[in-house]
Amino acid sequence: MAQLFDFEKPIVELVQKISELKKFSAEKDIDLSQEVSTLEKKVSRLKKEIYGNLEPWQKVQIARHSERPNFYDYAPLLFEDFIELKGDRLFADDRSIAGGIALFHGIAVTVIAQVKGKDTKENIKRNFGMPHPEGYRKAVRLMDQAEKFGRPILTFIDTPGAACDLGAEERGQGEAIARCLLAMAGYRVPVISTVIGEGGSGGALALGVGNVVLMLENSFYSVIAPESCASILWKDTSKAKEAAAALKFTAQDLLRLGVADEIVREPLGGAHNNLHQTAEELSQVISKYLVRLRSETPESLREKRYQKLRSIGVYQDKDQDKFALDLTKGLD
Amino acid sequence: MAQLFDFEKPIVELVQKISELKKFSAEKDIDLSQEVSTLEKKVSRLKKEIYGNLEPWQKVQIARHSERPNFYDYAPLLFEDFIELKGDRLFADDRSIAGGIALFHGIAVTVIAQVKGKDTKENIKRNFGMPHPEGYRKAVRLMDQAEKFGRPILTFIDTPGAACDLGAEERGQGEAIARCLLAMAGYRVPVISTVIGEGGSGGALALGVGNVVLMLENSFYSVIAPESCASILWKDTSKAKEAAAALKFTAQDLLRLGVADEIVREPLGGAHNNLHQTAEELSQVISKYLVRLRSETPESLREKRYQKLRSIGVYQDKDQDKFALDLTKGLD
Amino acid sequence: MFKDIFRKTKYVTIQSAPSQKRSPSEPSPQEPPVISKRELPDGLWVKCPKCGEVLFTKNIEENARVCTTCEYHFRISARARLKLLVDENSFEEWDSEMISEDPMEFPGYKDKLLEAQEKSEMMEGVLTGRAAIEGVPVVLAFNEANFMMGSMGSVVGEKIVRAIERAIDLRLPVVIFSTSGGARMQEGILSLYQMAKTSAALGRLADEHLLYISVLTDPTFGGVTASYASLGDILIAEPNALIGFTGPRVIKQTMRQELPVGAQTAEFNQEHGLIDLIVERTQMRSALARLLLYHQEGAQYGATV
Amino acid sequence: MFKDIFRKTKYVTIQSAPSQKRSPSEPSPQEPPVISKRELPDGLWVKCPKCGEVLFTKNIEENARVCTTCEYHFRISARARLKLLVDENSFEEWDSEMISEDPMEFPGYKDKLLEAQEKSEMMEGVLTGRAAIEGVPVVLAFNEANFMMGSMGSVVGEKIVRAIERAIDLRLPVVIFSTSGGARMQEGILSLYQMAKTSAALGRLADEHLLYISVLTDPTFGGVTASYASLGDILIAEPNALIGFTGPRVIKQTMRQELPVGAQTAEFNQEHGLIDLIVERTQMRSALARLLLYHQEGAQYGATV
Ligand SMILES: [Zn+2]
Ligand SMILES: [Zn+2]
Repeated sequence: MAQLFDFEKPIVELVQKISELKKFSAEKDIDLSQEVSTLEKKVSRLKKEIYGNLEPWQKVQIARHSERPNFYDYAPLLFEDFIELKGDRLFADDRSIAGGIALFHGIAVTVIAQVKGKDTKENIKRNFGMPHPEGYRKAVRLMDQAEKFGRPILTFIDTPGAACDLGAEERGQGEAIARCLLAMAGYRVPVISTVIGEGGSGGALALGVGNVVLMLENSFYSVIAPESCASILWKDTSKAKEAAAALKFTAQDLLRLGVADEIVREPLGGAHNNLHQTAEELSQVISKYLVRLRSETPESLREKRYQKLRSIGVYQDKDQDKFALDLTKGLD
Repeated sequence: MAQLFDFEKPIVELVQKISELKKFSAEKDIDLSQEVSTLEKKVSRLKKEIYGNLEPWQKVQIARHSERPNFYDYAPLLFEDFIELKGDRLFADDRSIAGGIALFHGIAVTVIAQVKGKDTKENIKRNFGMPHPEGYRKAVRLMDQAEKFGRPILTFIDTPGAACDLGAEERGQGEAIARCLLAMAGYRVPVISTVIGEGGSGGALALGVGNVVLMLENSFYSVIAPESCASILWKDTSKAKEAAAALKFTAQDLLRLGVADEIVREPLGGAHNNLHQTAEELSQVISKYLVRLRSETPESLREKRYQKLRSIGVYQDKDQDKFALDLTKGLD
Repeated sequence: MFKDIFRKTKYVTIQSAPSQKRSPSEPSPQEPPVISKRELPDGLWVKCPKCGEVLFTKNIEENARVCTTCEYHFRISARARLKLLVDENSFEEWDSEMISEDPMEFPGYKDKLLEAQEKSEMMEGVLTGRAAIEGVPVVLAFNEANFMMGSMGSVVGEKIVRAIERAIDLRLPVVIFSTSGGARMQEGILSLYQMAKTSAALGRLADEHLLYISVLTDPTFGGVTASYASLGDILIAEPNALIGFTGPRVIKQTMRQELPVGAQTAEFNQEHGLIDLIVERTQMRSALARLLLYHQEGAQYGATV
Repeated sequence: MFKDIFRKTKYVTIQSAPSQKRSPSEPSPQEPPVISKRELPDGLWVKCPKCGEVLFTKNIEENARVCTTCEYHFRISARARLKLLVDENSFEEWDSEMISEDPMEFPGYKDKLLEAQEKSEMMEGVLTGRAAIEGVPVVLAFNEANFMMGSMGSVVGEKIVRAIERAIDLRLPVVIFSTSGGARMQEGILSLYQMAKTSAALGRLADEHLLYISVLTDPTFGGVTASYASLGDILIAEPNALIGFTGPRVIKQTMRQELPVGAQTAEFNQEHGLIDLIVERTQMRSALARLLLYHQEGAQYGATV
């Protein structure tokens, strides 16, 4: 494993110990199998303890892991066929968003996915997974076709946020994201949005208006990057860990808050430890929801998606009865 | 008059003669009123003769006259109010196409117009009236709103052609024009397109898909600029005059060919000789057609516009009966 | 007669040329307004940050908080704007008693809310209701910059959605004046989804062929630019207003990119095709009245509702 | 099982990197094809203009007129393309007897038409009909470069519109292969309006939620780019095809602007977001078959037709 986090060190140290013990046992021809077995059980316990109780900041680290699978890793495992379609027909093809038509469990679907690079070169090509307006406009173009031809839409969210540079401002980043939100809210086809890594702010939300929102176990989905939050709250980006806790953005938080519908299990330690297993989990959970959604009518899909959005928010309304009066008055 | 054409010289010379005669008559105190009167009648005859029998190339010269009124000259005379709305919401505001909401004879309409500059500085700003893709995309954006809110659309055509530079190619000039054509063909509101000066090729046609196509008397509307045509036909751009005759692109030609519905009269010698008179003619003719079109149903407006386009074209079909068979066969 | 028509000609005063470029770094959307609502009434004098002129506070207040010398547009509260805009006694406020909870138990949020209520004299960061502008009935919403920089949490989102839904019931057009730093961090993902919620409601309004005019005022950024503020059939901005997705300071920090002078101004946005109209505050009432009027007819052609 | 699914994975061969830049000035759309249909069968050998390799004509013909060394795509006639694409004996040609008049009495047009008919062995510049591709029924149209550079006059426009209208009647998808210098000058304004006519017909096809795939081949310019060729739900281009609105020579003459190397290639267009897919000729049949198949389902959700 190329990238190792502090919280994983006890596990790695124990695994090393076992390895040394085995070597010693073999060299000296001493039977230590019982000790090894005890230690291996301990490793297993330790893994469950550590990975099962990750703090928000630790999940952020896993979600951002340099070897975390991206959309292109999952695509050949999730789909029987995938034909990538490019471009917004206006300005450019944005490589931080991939889109196209795929065959998923025998069903033709439209797929839209944010894609981070795996190395510096690829990250430059994909702008570190931060889409420009042309990326969101490509997404809307392809999703509009899904609506036209009655194809379900699967989106995969994995971005630190929308691009924040002069070009993005010049070409209307705000407008591009807003149009994505408006468009997704209106579709009469099933829409399933899955956060597979980072879900960074408005740039992530732009693909997040699903009938169903799924989250990989170690993904997060936040109104603001923890570093930026720490910078605003405590004028100290190094307090990102505290901010991560305050923001309540883990998959588990979002399930509790009613924003996420289900958490997709990852292998212990994260998706990068077993791509195939993660892909299979993803495939099964998405398929389950797709079957459910396909049994609904187009109007019901739109209406329920609206009602889901409509219900998000927590507030006190001291004056709930007043509007009935207002409206009557307004209608005269 | 700043710009004088060769074919106008006999008139100007005669007018000068009369002026000299009058001066001479006054200085010498000799009565030459009868001679002056005769000459003035002759001027009048000459004007009708010359301006009434302009060759295609002469009309091109008038249509391109540096003082020919542009859309911004007509706007305050045609409309009680005009609120210009800018931008394609994607990339830029193209100043070679103006658009907005106007009040025309008390009716709210959407207006889209190509605008050439009156001097070099303005021409640079307006790219000599040659729109980029963002201009056509602005037009579609504003016309889509006309459709949404049930407003009639008035377009005014005045362009040497669409912009032909690297930027136009990069941003999809072809796509932008094609979308304009597709959009205009589908609207269920009245669409009246008026050629007020040059109607240059696809860049002009993009705004020309009206239920009614009107042309100012000295405007032209052509598949290709006469200079380019001459260059292809005879490898000699100086033969533009001959090309102009071959292309049959005057208002009178287009009326005969069934593309134009009516010719709007200009003052003798061209619109630049009397802006107010031209505006009043325009106002009356457009209003006449608008009243007619507003009495039709939305579906009929769309259907008739389609049938109008559908009927344009001249060909021989030796095999007209064959399709009935084909179709039957196809349906089994 | 033809001539009579000409006399009626009125044009919107459009400041289309970006003649007065403004440095993107000062003032930025994260900073407090140049002169806050609380400061202005207390001082007798105020210095215009654009032309430098020292002005009578009273005179500016009387001139819609626009500099009497250079037409610099000072920030203005939601209620003051409302007063400039609507017919007398025509405003009926909606949902005035809605207040925020602290669903994330976010550090310091409760105190911030109390502070904001005191500073803005409002219960939350948006004022909604119905009114008439020169006789034309309309549903209105105004962000309040003095309430946590106009940020959008659950209450702001919900109030805007309710206003839009009522506009659909009443078959009225909607005008929203935005001024906001973006989504409200303290309500986490709930704030983020208010962007989707308000956009979805505007989609329903559009399906009903009802007009939505979005007026962007200084400053409009982040999650508000990326939702309801950008979705108007017509987008109007006030002169010199800073409008964008990412604030200039964040762009500088993140991308090490210094924005050119004049970037993110209303004029910059218009040049880049993102704004229909720039309208001075003193002309806003007239411009809106005309646009609303010209949309009253409608629905005669086109897809019938 | 999950594993089984993987084996079926097939990807379209997409040549997305513009690795082989082509000079925009040579060959240009106004020029005759590098090797015309008539030249190729006569010569025993041909030199590839891209890699310089001298090749057996027969081998190229057998390889879909694609260079066996560097995959350079030579131009190909409408009928040869048809043969590569559709299921055997499935093609039914439409309107094959339509021919052009000379409505403008344009100098030399009648001779040009006769010449073109002889050169292309077609009555006019487009071949239309219905067929099946890997069993999926489809309406097809192919421009013919050897007929006056695939230019669009009344017949080309009318035949394409008829094909689209019949597709609507038959509820079939449409695939059009474009190659054209643009609108046909010799029929004046009638040619120009074929752009509007074909676009309008495609609007009706779209209203019916029927798929339209546009395949752009070398060269596609002018009035064809600015009408039906750009209006596909899916735009496919062949590698290295030159595609644009204005030809490079005209841009150079008019604007005194020399286009950069590689401008207006399929790859350039894809980078600028204008093309969905670049598909090699030998993969075209399979790519179209899959796309057509995946659109057969449809209409289960979304606006029902
Ligand atoms: Zn001032
Ligand atoms: Zn070769």
